[in-house]
This record gives sequence, structure tokens and C-alpha cells, in this order.
Amino acid sequence: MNFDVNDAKEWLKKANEKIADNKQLLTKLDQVIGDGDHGINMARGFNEAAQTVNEKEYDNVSDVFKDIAMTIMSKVGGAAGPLYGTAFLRLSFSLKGKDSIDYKDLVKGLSDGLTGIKQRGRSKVGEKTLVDVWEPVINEMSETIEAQPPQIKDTAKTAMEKTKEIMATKGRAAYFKEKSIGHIDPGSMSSYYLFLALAEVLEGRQS
Amino acid sequence: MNFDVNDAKEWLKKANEKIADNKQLLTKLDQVIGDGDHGINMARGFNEAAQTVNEKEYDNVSDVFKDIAMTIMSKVGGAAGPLYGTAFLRLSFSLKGKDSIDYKDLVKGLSDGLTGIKQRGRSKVGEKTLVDVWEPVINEMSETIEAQPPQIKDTAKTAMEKTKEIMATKGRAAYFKEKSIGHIDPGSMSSYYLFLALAEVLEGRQS
Amino acid sequence: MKKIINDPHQVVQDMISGMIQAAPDQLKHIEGTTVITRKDAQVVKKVGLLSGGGSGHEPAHAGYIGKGMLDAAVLGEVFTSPSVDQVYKAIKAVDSGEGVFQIIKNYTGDVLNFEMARELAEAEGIKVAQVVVNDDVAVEDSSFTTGRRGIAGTVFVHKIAGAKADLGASLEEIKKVAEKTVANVRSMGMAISSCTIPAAGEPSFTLEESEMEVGIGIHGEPGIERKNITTADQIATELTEKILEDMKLTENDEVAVMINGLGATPLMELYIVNKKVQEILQNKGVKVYRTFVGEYMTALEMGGCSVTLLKLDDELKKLLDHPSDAANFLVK
Amino acid sequence: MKKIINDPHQVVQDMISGMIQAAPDQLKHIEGTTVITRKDAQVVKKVGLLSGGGSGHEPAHAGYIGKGMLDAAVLGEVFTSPSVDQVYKAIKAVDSGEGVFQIIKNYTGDVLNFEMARELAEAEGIKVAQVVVNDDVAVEDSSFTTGRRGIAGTVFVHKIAGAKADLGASLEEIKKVAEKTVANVRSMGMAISSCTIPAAGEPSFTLEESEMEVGIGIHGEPGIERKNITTADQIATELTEKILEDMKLTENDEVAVMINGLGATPLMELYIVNKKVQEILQNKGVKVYRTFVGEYMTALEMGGCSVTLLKLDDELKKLLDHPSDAANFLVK
Ligand SMILES: Nc1ncnc2c1ncn2[C@@H]1O[C@H](COP(=O)(O)OP(=O)(O)O)[C@@H](O)[C@H]1O
Ligand SMILES: Nc1ncnc2c1ncn2[C@@H]1O[C@H](COP(=O)(O)OP(=O)(O)O)[C@@H](O)[C@H]1O
Ligand SMILES: [Mg+2]
Ligand SMILES: [Mg+2]
Ligand SMILES: [Mg+2]
Ligand SMILES: [Mg+2]
Repeated sequence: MNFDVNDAKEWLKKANEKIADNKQLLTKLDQVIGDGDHGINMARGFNEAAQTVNEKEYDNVSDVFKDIAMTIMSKVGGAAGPLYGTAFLRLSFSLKGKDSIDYKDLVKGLSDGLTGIKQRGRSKVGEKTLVDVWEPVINEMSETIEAQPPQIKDTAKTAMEKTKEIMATKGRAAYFKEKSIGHIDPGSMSSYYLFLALAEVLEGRQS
Repeated sequence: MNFDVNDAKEWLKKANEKIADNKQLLTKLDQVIGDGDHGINMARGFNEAAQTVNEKEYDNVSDVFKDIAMTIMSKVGGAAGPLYGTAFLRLSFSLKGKDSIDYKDLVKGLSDGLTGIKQRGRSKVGEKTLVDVWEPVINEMSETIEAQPPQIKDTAKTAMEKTKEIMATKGRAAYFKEKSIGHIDPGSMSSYYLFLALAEVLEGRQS
Repeated sequence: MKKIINDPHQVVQDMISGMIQAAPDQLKHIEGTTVITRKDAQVVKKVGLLSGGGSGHEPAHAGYIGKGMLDAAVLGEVFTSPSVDQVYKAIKAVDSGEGVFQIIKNYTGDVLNFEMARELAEAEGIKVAQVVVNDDVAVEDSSFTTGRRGIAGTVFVHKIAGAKADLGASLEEIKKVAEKTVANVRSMGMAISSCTIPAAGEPSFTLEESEMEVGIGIHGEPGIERKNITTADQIATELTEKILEDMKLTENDEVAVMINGLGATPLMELYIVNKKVQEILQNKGVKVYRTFVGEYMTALEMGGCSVTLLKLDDELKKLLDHPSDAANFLVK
Repeated sequence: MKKIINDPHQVVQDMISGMIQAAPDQLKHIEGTTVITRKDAQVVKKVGLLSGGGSGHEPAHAGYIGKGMLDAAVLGEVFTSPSVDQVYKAIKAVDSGEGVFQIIKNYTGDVLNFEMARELAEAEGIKVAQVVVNDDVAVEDSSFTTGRRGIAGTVFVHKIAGAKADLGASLEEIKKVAEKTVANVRSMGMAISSCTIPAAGEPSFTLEESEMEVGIGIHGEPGIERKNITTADQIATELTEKILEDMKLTENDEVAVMINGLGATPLMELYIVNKKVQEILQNKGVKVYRTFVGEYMTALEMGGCSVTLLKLDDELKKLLDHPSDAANFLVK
């Protein structure tokens, strides 16, 4: 396959829709083990990003992701802003100069993004953060030569739900210590929507 | 009759008892058209005054009233402190040097006290203040050569109740303007107890 | 009642020792009284400046003690004026022979107690002069009644009279400039929530979830009207307009502005109110010389604010800018 | 929600213009940003001092802008850290070539946004150093977790780093003394009532009429325990003891004390708390060099207070006493 500018735009469009539709849910999750602004922050930033890239013409995917990264960083705020921003920036870097992008390139870019999140957040799997969705999903993607959208969806969903069992050691949720167990991590939920949107785009490309 | 040191002490003792018994009522009245501290202020001050003069030996009435005045001024606070304090101070001045005090002297002293209250408070009859009890009572007392306790009680009670109809133009109650009508003035109530106590003492002297 | 206190009847005593221990080099407590003075009182060759009243208005009045402002504050019980003997002791504590000037908020209790203390002091040959502050335009101005209340504008009188005294002025000169200040200062406040006197234990008044009271006094005295709470812009406009009705300001007049918090209102909201007040004055061509935003004359934990305007001339400007060491009104 | 505001989503913008208009000669707003700087920024031959974070903590952080303290504050939405580009613009606004030092409260959002802004600036050749303040002993100190929160102690870091910068120190020297301050400052707070984020409209948490929360954070983050409210003496003791468990103080050690109000708590109550804190320190033979009582790091209209102790040496004493023009931390 060849992941092009329109795919990138489409991905963000779908992701933004899902986040907007679930703004309340994300905020509710963040009220329980955070400060209740994750939905507000994400919806504000992704909406802005979707508009920016939608209105603009691009001749390569790297630039699309660069604009997305910059908008998210300046509009999301909180912890999620720099984290998602970093991920998209690394993704953009890793695709720089490529005029055709195959599935392997995309997965490599995403895994650079994950590395960025972990460095930026000084976090690893098992701390009840969005890393707990990104890492299993990207591992899953790395194992296949071609995209397997259904598996991506399953893995993301299971990973997101599994954050319930984790005791948070990073982010605001960490202040809740044991009390953070039993609740889904808001950032993992928004990451789930992100990969759900990507899977749908990849499905479209195949058919 | 001869109004002596014991009469003065007795007057204050009875006045203090009545004020203590009605502390709540006085405070309630002050809550409606004031700041709700008249009962607290009066009880604190008169209790202190009663103790002071009770424990001490005096060879003339003037000194008893001087001590009462000073204690009230330092312990009552608010508006009532200086007003009642002034009244007892003027009473003390007017009896100074007299080794026997007849009813005429007493009335003269009280009317000096009233003048003191009016000067100090820049107030006259009809402003919903304790003047509205003091003036009619002292007018009543001035009309007889000997004490007529029943009349004193009646006049004081009627005058106190009549303050209900007045719109306050002095003191905190003035801020309530029309809303002050329909409520008894707390200071007039405490003055009523004062003259009630005096009348009882005078009754005792006659029998 | 939810408060961070010990015995409700000891709050004033506890506060006094907490204040002294916070500034042991600046403040002194006169033993056995509720009087706080400058550490270096009496200050020779200087008129002593005294203010005070009921407690619960912190930082008023003890927070304004310091070179360039007050020499002493006499504290009464919460919302109750201090008694004659306390004021009398305060006068004696600050008189260095040049006399004492007392700044009184216009409440019957305060006026009577300070006046009698003055008479006692004068009887001993101490020169005492005074001014009564009545800046609250929510009450109509009348010589037949108790008249207007003294609220946040009082702090400007402290500052200006204090500066004049610091410059070595005579009792008469201080009285003159203090009276000029009173004649040129106007305030009005509003509340969105009540306060509770510790000894009372119950809120002094109650407001519905949607209600505010415009023109309320700093002890919760009734205001002009109760109505549904509006926006900060509308509140700022109502308070400012009422003040401007009372003090005619014309183009190029200069004023000092004070946006005062009553206790529970965050600084953020006071700045939002200030935004609109400044806009109104600008539109009228009135020049703002200095603005003060913060808690200057509170009412325990009451929620709300007041706006104060002081019309300035060159003398008042100079005195307003004169250095002050008062902890809550520092001027360099 | 009962607040004196206009549009709940515009409170930060409204506040910024109200602040600037209150001090037009001291403060400057960088157009199109939420950055406020000294009027005379960039200050040549001086490292630029920057702090900030979510709004709602007023006077933190903009109230600490002025010669001798901060050069700029970057404001986020209420309780939300400012975004990377805002911090980046603040860095550019205060860099005079000597570099910029940023003081960050330890919250993931603040740390990440300030760090990324730093990287962007460094990529352009601007020297940036920073310190992360984590004085809240209510949270256990751990390098495996987010770790301790930054609360009122941050103001002491502003003051001391600001003084050092004002004296012309290098970025490295400032970092060194700022780290020393962080290593020697500890705080803990408690709340008796909640606060409401304007955009949320609902209280962030709720406490029963008899409840208090000990160890609460300045955004209402969970504390150590909820229990029935006790006396000011017991509250002061619990906060101070917890701090002293964490920072061993021995006889004749010298400290600065800060009794900070969270928003709705009257100064009277803060002084009552101070009385007990001073007594505890005295009994331990600890010398109190300076005491600060007031609202320094608030949480909107939250009711409650925090106690902060800063252990001092000669250098820190000198820097604490260094003159400051910051509106809410004036030092002569
Ligand atoms: N150190 C970290 N590493 C990775 N992800 C983190 C970290 N801290 C927080 N997060 C993620 O950020 C989410 C919270 O984002 P958001 O609510 O927007 O920020 P804030 O906590 O500043 O309000 C959490 O649910 C978590 O998934
Ligand atoms: N100017 C005045 N002249 C005479 N009496 C007054 C005056 N002002 C107030 N009073 C009396 O004082 C009473 C209130 O006393 P108190 O509650 O102790 O003082 P405060 O109003 O300062 O709380 C009023 O009920 C009234 O009778
Ligand atoms: Mg959040
Ligand atoms: Mg009263
Ligand atoms: Mg009273
Ligand atoms: Mg947040």
C-alpha cells in the first residue's frame, strides 16, 4: 500500500470526530483520577488540527504530520498536548523526504512516535498512561507485512480496557495511588480512538 | 426618702439580673434591626459592673455611680457602652458631695444623665433609641414629689413598646429605614429593664 | 460554622499574638489591651496616627501600621467597636506630645467610643483631633441620621493622613488634608455570599444561590437591593455609576482606584472587575493615577467586592506616593 | 456556580487585561499570547526569570513580576498548564542574550510544556535552564512516580532566584541557588471548602459541613486524609509536624515561615494559625528569620491554608531580603 496525504488527512478527520463525539466521556474519566480536562483539551486541539490540515495543500505526508504536531502542542495543553505533539513530530521526522510511504514506513514512524512519548513522559508500559495502548498496538502492527485493521482495533480496545487494572504511577492519576485502580486511563481512551481511526483508514485503503 | 449606697447597689443588682435573664431577647431584637450584639454587650458589661460595686465599700452614692459608669464604658462597647456610661457618669457628677439624696436629687441626676445621652448620641425623642424610654420616664418622675413606682413601670413599658412604631434615624437601625418600623428598639428594651429595676428598689424603700 | 480557629471568643486575642509574632520588629502589643502600635511608638516630633474599630476587616486596621501610615490600631471584638478605655490607652500609647489624630469609620459605636476617649485624653492635656470617614454611597448622605458608613475608602485616608504626619505636619494640617480626602473619596460594595461572626456561629444573613446584594456594608448591613447575580461587567458598571452620580468627575480629572475584595472573592475576579471599571473611567476621559487591587477592607469570609474612587489633586498624589512601611500597604 | 465573572471561557483573557490596566507602568502583555512581562523586558545583562502554570493561583504567578523577582509569567487556562508555544514565546520575550531560567511547579503538564519550549528555544541558540519545585510533603517523594507537587514554596524560589538574577548572576549560578532553595523548602496544606473551575461550573470536590481534607493540593488533588475539622492549633500542629518529619531542623536553625491562604480563608484565621506554628518552632529552638502571612499561592476560592518552611543559610537570607518591586512581594 501507499499511505498518502489524503490518508493522513482522513486519519485526523476520523480521529477528531471520535474525540469530539466522546468529549464528555473523556472528561468524565479524567474527573475520576485526574482534573477533568482531558476531553476539553483533546477536543479543542484535535478540532483545530483537523481544520488546519484540511484547509491546506501538501505535497508530502511528513508536512501534514508536522502541522498536526504543532497545532496539538499549542492548542491541547496539559500533559496530553506535549505527549501527542511529540508523537506526531517524531512520526513526521521519520517520514521526512519519503515520496511514497508503505506500511513498514508507517509502523516505523509510529514506533518512533512511541519512543518520543516514553522519553518525553519518562514513562514505560504499566504506569497507566497512553503508553499502555501505544506499545501493544505498535507491537501488533510490527508483526505483519500488510495492515490487519481488525487486529489493530482489537488490540487497542483490549489494551485500553486493561488500563483499568493498573495503579497509576505517572501523571495526575498517580496522586490517587491505589484509588486509581478500577478506572480506565483517559489518555489511553483517547489513544484508542486514534488507532481506531487509523484502522478505519487502512481498511478503506485496502478495499 | 433617702437614696443611699445600698439602694444604688441594689438597683444595679436587679438591673443586671433582668438584663442577664433577657440577654437572648435583647440580642434577638438587635439581630432584626442591628448587628445582634446588644444582649451580649449589655450582659457582659452590667455583670462586670454589678460585681465591681458589690465587692467594694462606698461612703457616698456618687462614687458608686462613677464606678458603674467606668465599668460600663470599658466593658459594654458598641454604641450602648458610651451612652449608658455617659448617663451614669452625669448622674454621679450631679450627686457629687451630697451626703443625703432625696427623690428630687435622684430625678435631677437622672435627667442630667438623659441630657448626657442626647448630647453624646446627637439624638432626641422619636429616633427609635433609648432616649424614647428615658425622656418620658424622667418627665413622669419629675411631676411627683415622692416616687410613684407603679407609674414609673407603666410609663417605661408603654414607651418601650411604642418604639415599635418609630422609623429609626440613629444607630445601625437607621440603615434599615422603613424596614425598622414594627420592631422594638433593643436599647429601649434594656432601658426599660433599668427603670423597672429602679422602680422595684424605690418600692422597697417606701415600705 | 466552618472556621480555622480555636475558641470563638478568643479569636481577637489569638490573632493579635499571631500578628505580633509575624512582625516582631515592626509591631508592638500594649499588654492587657487590644492595641497594636509601631515598635518605635511613640515617635518623637510626630503626631500619632490612630485608627481601629471592630475586628474582622483584616488587613484593616493593624496591617496599615508602619512609618508613613498608622502609629496604632485599636481592635474591638469582631464587628463590635472597641470600648472607650481601649481607645484611650491607644491614644496614650502613641502621643509623643505632638498630639494624636484618629481616623474613625462612621458607625455610631465607633464614633461614640473614639469621641469619649478623646475627651478623656484631652482632659489630661493631650491634643486630639479626628476625622470620620463616610465613603459608602449606598447610604444616603444626611445630617439628620447616622449617615453614610465608612468602608474601603478609609484606607486611602490612612495612607494620606499617615504620609502627612510622616512629613512632620501639625495636627491641624493633618486634619485639613484628611478632611479633603474624605470629601473626595466614594465607595460602594456588593456581596454574593455571607459571613459568620465566630461568637454568633450563624451566618449574618443569607443569599439565595442566584442572589447578590448591591450596596451591602462591611458588616452585612442592608444594601440598596437584592437581585439576581449578573456579569462582572454589569456589577462593575452599577457600582461605578452609583459612585459617579455622587462625585461629579469631569474630563481630565485624576483618580486613584481601589478594587477591594471582601474576603472570599479571588484576585482573578477583582482583576476582571477592574477591567470594566477602567474602561468606564477611560470613556469618561477620567485619568487613573494609581490602581489598587486586592483585599484592603474585608468582612471576614464574605464573597463580594467594593469599588472606591479617590479624586486627586497634586497634594493628594504626592501623599499617596509617599513611602510607607505598613505591611499591607507598602510604598517604596 | 456563583462568581463575579463574564464569559467563563474568557476569565484568563479578562484577568490579563485587568492586571495590565492595574499596573500599566510595571507590566506588559505580549499581544496574542497569555504572557505578561516586566514593562522593561528584555532586561539587558540579566538572565530572564520565567515562571507560570495554570491560572487560578493568583497572585501567582503574574503578581511576582518585577525587578528583583520574575521577568515574566506565562498563564494557562484555569488549573491547566500553558501550552508549549506560549512558554516558548515567554522565553523569547525575556531573553536578552544572557539566557532564561524557568521555575516550574512539579506537575506533568507544566514540566512537559516548559521542557519542550526549552528545547525549541535551545534549538535557536537561546540558553535555558530550569528548576522544578516539589515542596508538598503530602505526597511521598519518589523518582518512580510523578513525585511531589509544587505549591506555596514556589514563591520563595521566585524570590531567591529573582534576587540572584537581579544581582547579575549567571544562568548556572541561578540554577545552583534555586536548587538549594528547592532542597530546603517544604510545605503542606489543608482545605475546609472546595473551589469551582469557571469552565466546569461544578465544585471540583465536596466536603461535608464537618469535614476537612489534610494534605490537599492547590488544584484539589487528593490529600492524606479526610476527617472532622479540628482547632486551628491542631491543624497548625499537624501541618508543621508533617513538614518537620521531612526536613530535620535542629536547634538554632533559621527558617522563613509562610502561612498561605488558599482563597476564601480570612487573614484573621491565618494569623491564628501562625501563632501556633511560631510556638512549635520556638519550642524546638528553631529561629524564625522572617514570616509571611497572606495569600501567595491560592486555589480560586478554596477555603484553607498551607504552611511553608524554608531553611535558611546566609546566602538565602541575603537573597530573601534583597529588594523586590513585584506587586505582591514588595521588599524595600
Ligand atoms: N508521564 C506521562 N507519560 C505518558 N503519558 C502521560 C504521562 N502523564 C500523563 N499522561 C497521560 O496524559 C493523560 C492526561 O492528560 P490531560 O488530562 O490532558 O493532562 P493533565 O493531567 O495535565 O490535565 C493521562 O490520562 C495519561 O494517559
Ligand atoms: N445616636 C444614638 N443615640 C442614642 N441611642 C442610640 C444611638 N445609636 C444607637 N443607640 C442605641 O443603642 C442601641 C444599640 O446598642 P448596641 O447594639 O450595643 O450597639 P451597636 O449598634 O454598636 O452594636 C440601639 O438599640 C439604640 O437604642
Ligand atoms: Mg487532566
Ligand atoms: Mg448592636
Ligand atoms: Mg455592634
Ligand atoms: Mg489539566
